Amino acid sequence: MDLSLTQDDIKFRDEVRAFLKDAVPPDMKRSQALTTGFSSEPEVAAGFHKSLVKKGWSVPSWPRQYGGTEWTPVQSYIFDTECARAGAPIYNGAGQRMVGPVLLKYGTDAQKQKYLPGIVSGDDHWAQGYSEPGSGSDLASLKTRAISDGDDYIVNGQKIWTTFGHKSNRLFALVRTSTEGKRQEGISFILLEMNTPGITVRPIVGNGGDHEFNEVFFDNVRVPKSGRIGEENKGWEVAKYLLEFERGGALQAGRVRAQFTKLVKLVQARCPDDQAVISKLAELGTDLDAMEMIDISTLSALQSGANPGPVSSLLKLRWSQLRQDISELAVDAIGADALKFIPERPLFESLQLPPDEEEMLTQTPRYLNFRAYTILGGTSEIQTGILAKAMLGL
Amino acid sequence: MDLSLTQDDIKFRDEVRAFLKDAVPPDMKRSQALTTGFSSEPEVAAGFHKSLVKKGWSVPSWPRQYGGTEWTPVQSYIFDTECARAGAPIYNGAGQRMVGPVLLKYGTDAQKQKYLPGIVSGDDHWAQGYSEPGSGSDLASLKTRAISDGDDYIVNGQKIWTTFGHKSNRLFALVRTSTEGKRQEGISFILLEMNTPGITVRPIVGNGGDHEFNEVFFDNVRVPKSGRIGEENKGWEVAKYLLEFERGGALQAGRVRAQFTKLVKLVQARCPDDQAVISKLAELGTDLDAMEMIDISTLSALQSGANPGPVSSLLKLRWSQLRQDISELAVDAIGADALKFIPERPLFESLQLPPDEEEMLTQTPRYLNFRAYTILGGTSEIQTGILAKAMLGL
Amino acid sequence: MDLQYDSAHKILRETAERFLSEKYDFRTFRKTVDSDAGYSPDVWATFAEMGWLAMPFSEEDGGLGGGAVEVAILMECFGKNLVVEPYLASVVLGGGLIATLGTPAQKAELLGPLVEGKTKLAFAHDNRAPTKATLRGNDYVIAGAKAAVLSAPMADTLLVSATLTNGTTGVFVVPVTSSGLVLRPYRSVDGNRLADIELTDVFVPGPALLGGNGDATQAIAAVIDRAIAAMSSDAVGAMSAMVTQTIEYTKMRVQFGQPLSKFQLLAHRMVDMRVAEEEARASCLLATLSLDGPADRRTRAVSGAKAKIGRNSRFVAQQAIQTHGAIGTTEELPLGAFAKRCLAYEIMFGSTREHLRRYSAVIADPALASAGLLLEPASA
Amino acid sequence: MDLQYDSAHKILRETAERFLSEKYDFRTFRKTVDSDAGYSPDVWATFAEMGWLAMPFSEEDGGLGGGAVEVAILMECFGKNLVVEPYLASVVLGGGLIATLGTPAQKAELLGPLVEGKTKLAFAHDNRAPTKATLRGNDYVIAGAKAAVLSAPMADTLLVSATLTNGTTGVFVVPVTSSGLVLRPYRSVDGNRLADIELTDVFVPGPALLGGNGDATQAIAAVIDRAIAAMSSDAVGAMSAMVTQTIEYTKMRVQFGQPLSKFQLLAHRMVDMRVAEEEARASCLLATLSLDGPADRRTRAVSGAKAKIGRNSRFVAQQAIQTHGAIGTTEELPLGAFAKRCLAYEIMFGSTREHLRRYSAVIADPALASAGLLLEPASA
Repeated sequence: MDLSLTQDDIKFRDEVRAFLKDAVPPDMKRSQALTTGFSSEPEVAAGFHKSLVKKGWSVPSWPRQYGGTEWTPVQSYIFDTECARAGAPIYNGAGQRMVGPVLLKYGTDAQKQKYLPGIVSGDDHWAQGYSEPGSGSDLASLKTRAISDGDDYIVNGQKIWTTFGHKSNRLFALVRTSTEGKRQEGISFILLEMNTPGITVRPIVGNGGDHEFNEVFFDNVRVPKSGRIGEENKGWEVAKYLLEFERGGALQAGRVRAQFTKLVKLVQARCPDDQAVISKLAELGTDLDAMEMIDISTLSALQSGANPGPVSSLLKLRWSQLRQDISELAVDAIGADALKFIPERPLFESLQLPPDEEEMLTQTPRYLNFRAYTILGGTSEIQTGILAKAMLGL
Repeated sequence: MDLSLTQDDIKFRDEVRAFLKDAVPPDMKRSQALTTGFSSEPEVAAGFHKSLVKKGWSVPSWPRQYGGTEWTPVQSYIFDTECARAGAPIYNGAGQRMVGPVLLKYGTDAQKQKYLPGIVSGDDHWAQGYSEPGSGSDLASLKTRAISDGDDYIVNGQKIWTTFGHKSNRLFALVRTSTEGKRQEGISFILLEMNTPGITVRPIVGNGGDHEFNEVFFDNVRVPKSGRIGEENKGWEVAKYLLEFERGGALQAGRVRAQFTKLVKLVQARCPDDQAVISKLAELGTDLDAMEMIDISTLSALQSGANPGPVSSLLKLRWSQLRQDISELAVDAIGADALKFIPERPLFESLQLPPDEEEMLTQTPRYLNFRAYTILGGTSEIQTGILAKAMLGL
Repeated sequence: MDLQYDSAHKILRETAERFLSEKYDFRTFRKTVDSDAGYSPDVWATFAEMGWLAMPFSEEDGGLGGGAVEVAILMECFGKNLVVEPYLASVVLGGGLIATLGTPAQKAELLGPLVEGKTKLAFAHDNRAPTKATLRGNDYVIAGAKAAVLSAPMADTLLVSATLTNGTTGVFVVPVTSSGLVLRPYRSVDGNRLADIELTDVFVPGPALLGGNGDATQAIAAVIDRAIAAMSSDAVGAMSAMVTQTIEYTKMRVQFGQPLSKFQLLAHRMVDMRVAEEEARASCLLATLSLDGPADRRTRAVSGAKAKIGRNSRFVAQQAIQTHGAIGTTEELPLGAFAKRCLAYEIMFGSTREHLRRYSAVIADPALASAGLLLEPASA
Repeated sequence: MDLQYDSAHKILRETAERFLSEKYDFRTFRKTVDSDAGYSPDVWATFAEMGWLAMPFSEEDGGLGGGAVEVAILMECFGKNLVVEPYLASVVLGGGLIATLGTPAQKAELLGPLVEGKTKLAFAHDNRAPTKATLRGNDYVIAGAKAAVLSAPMADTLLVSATLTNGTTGVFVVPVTSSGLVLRPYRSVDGNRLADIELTDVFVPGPALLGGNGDATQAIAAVIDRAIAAMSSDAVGAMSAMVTQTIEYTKMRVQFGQPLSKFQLLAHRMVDMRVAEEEARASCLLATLSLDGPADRRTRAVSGAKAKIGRNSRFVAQQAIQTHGAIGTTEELPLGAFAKRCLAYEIMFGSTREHLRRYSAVIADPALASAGLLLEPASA
């Protein structure tokens, strides 16, 4: 047993580093560093996506025939970690990480041909229509109705938490096509164009001042049945498959470590003698090390073809908590500077200050927004409930 | 609104202090300081009780005609606080605080005459027989059976957590006299002599090494019905009345502050530069101040005849937590000295060391034993459940 | 010892709660925060009419003779209703300094218009750069810089602390329109307005120095402690609102076929929140009742309250958000504004950590650590 | 990168678990703890037969050539089964020092009997008073005092660290029967035996100094880190037992008509406990795999593990007790012994706070803080 990368892994890492050096120029890095929400502004991410496309790395997790790279799990991990270290934009993964894998598994050939290329190229921006105001953790209670009308569905209802719904041209959604039987058995998975008549988008501003989420209203929206993925009323299976990607998805240690490293520097610059902060910082470091070891153990299991077990909920619990804890300690570390609040967004446009002053102004919004980490993508309570069954047999 | 005592209160306090100066001689104080369990050894407490009897203060909460003092709530609070400051023994209150009030409310004249004087004088030592191995938080599920046989009951079964059962001559117990109807409706409250044939006592040693608790087994134990308090099958009402005294009982800030003060001195002596400990100590100080203010608010309400509301569960939650937290920080403060463990009890007999070294040896046993504070007398989970109903209306 | 609110207290609380719940809803808060002024002149005028601006001043100074308890009652209501009017800066800090330090003439001149709602004050104290006042003829010349002056953007008059040539500290009455005075206003995370201030040779007449030439350091410390106690009541009000709104939300929100409030985990969490609120309230009352007592007791009570309420309010805010789920992380509900108000509370006038250190320093005296909270009679 | 246990590892674990669950139950533990010897000679002899005492030594030294992973597997089993045999003191610390520092002759002389179970070692390192060794003729004279020497009461031979006249540190082989050596044995909270030791002009021959005259400081630090890693595995074993026993208890214990495990609050708490255990296990594995790596990485991993496992094991112990209710606070169940074992873990070889400080010091280097846990290939 050992923690050493192979020479090939090192070669790959160096290739990624070389790529990122060009693909993440200083102003893009600044934009990303001044992003206080979860994803980068699409216009910032688009530039990065272009470089990925050029390099052939825009959909690495997909099979090679559809533009993927077929990296080993370790290579994917190295790529994610290096992106985080380099401060690369975090592009909304609804295309590559959510609807893409669903299309690859459940889509018809026609659907694959129609939708996959736009994801690879970055021309299409996808948004997710899962949650509804009354259906959060209890997703299967969703009510948005799709009534069959010849070759189309007529959709009425409402979705919420639609990330960048206001900057997307496509939407995948769960809709109710039947009210009979078990709640899970009347749900279908459909694809929509955001410019279809009857769709309206209302912004929801986060408590940190960022607009990423939206409500999407459907008023007699006509959607061709050709955009349905999988069979009618069998959307729940598709939805669960997608949630595996959303929930378990990425191993996050790289991103968390990048956030932690910034905090280490912040503490050294701002309160190097405050033992309470230093001590909490060290605790978070040990939390992170433990979490990264679980990441790497998972990776090792994947690499050797073993089953990593019900670890994705455990990792979600831990990384969401850690990202919050780090953002919280950052606010504590900067003291009175945490009071000042700039409501305008994006900050990389509204600010023109020395870099360290600009950084101060991101801490409070980030702390406030990051409260959502333990809620979105399956709340900590839901993850804990899953683990009670899977890990404890309760 | 103000926090000032009256001149009369100050006079009373000074009287208490003068009394305690004589009633708690140095070796008694040492014995108490080296007590790592919850109550003092009966032989230590007995000496203190004698002084109380002489002063007429052995059952202060009772009506004057039975030997009580009819102190105001503030006077009772002052008395308790001063006892804690003086390091007076904590005598097992099963007589004065539990069975006494029950007798006063539900006892016949004959029962009062028979049992009350022994409590006042301290000649009788009472133990409590409520919990059973299968009935902890869910007390009403108790199974110890009392079958009517003429003027007697024949009792079979088992009780647990009987504090100083091995040093008591009397026991009050809840027994099942009927298995029909609701579980609560077949319970009776009876008094037993511990030397009745068929009673055996098995010690239970706490994780800190102290023997205070016992299991008590009943094998065809014959108990006269004249020792039943209240009607047959109506013991649950009596039990609940008693639990009010056990659970809500005393305002604890005085005792907790005495414990806290020792910790302040310990930290100053042992790790005056350890910011992590100092900072936690200060947090505990603020916790204690808040709790003491709730105590005093409750006192103020009682004093003015107002209803203090469902505060006893809240106070139990907080003081039990605080006593644990203080004992925990004490272990942290003494570092490697917390490792050494003397299994012999009582420590005041087995130790002959300089006072500060003796004190070190109490910290770990106390930390270990004090885990029971959030369990005994109604677990924190039960108290929280009570508050969910009473305070939140859930 | 008496901790029972009397009927005058109860009437004050009911009046304030009724007025604010009718006139100061969440929409009013948001409109006011987003307005240029950052406060509502109409509401402020009503505060004057209600007598609230006169509350803490003695009757001879034109006030109502209320004490810390009355201010606490108002502040708790302000916290509960997200009031962003500059009461703390203008009445508690500004007015408090004048009432403490001012000569009869200064009190008459400055407190009258304050109480009538005609002028608003702000206290510029924390130095960004050393601030000095030098006597030049009959005038003082003040130079320096101040940080994060609460409600300065809507104040007419600043009270500026400065070091005099003899090394003592004085407080000067400085109109915001003074030449050489530059304000850089900005928003606080909770929607209040602050300003950083630069003073470049600002001339004020000799009588602008509050009181005589005595050192104002102790008076300033006492008034700041008074402000911290008042602000603590505000935070308790905000906590109370968050707890209540969370309970109500969980009773109404159904998931998996039952209201969230039926989930044991959430019920117990909400008890913990309510208990944290009750602790904060108790801690705050201790601070309020200790303002006129011995200095070490005052420090223990005020810094203790700031540290304890800082910690508990953070806990309550985070749990309230988590229990609400996604909607709790947005600006859609008042919850987010309460959470930000508590965050601002934690940061202003010394962080939780700083006050914990101040508390540590006073309880290092075992006599104080062992002393309970009940006091000897004042005459004893 | 490979974190998969291979089949030899799995066999070792299964063998150890089978043997201990058959031969070392709770009653054995209590009997052993209460015995005069404080360990079981029979069990120790079996450990020798199983090859466990030979595990970490190279084949040329008469060992099995196992590494830190093999020791970790054994220690986790020991923790899970409350083994109080002196493996850590004798094999990991004592044997480890000899294997690291000893000359071939010393290794041959000392490791053979150790591996065969004929002698037991203890490492006397923490000074109660400065401990010095002075060359007098061909002998060293050692004087000083040592604190809390683990398993010294059952050791035949002590390894005593002392400052040489040139200021460097050496480790001396000192038979417990040496004249001038006084042991004051006592019990640790977890039932282990310790001794404070006084050395009054203890004479040992020149070859009793392990190795040559090189400074042993680095080697001692490395061996102590190795012991901390091993002890961390023990703690993880104890945590694992507590979590499992709590889950089993709540499935069996019925209150208010249903098993405790059905109460959402307790189910979620037990998930938190299991997660804390998994974190501890991960942290421990990091320490185990970092023992032969670069020094700053080793420090980060070992002190990080000590701090993290100290914190998590306390959480698990406290929650396990609370969830068991009153019976959990007694000596009736193994639970109490596990909780005390974890408490002893926290205290020995530097407290959680001390290791947190050591961890802080190394991550103050941003290069290390930002470095992930995966390493460059050894040859790179």
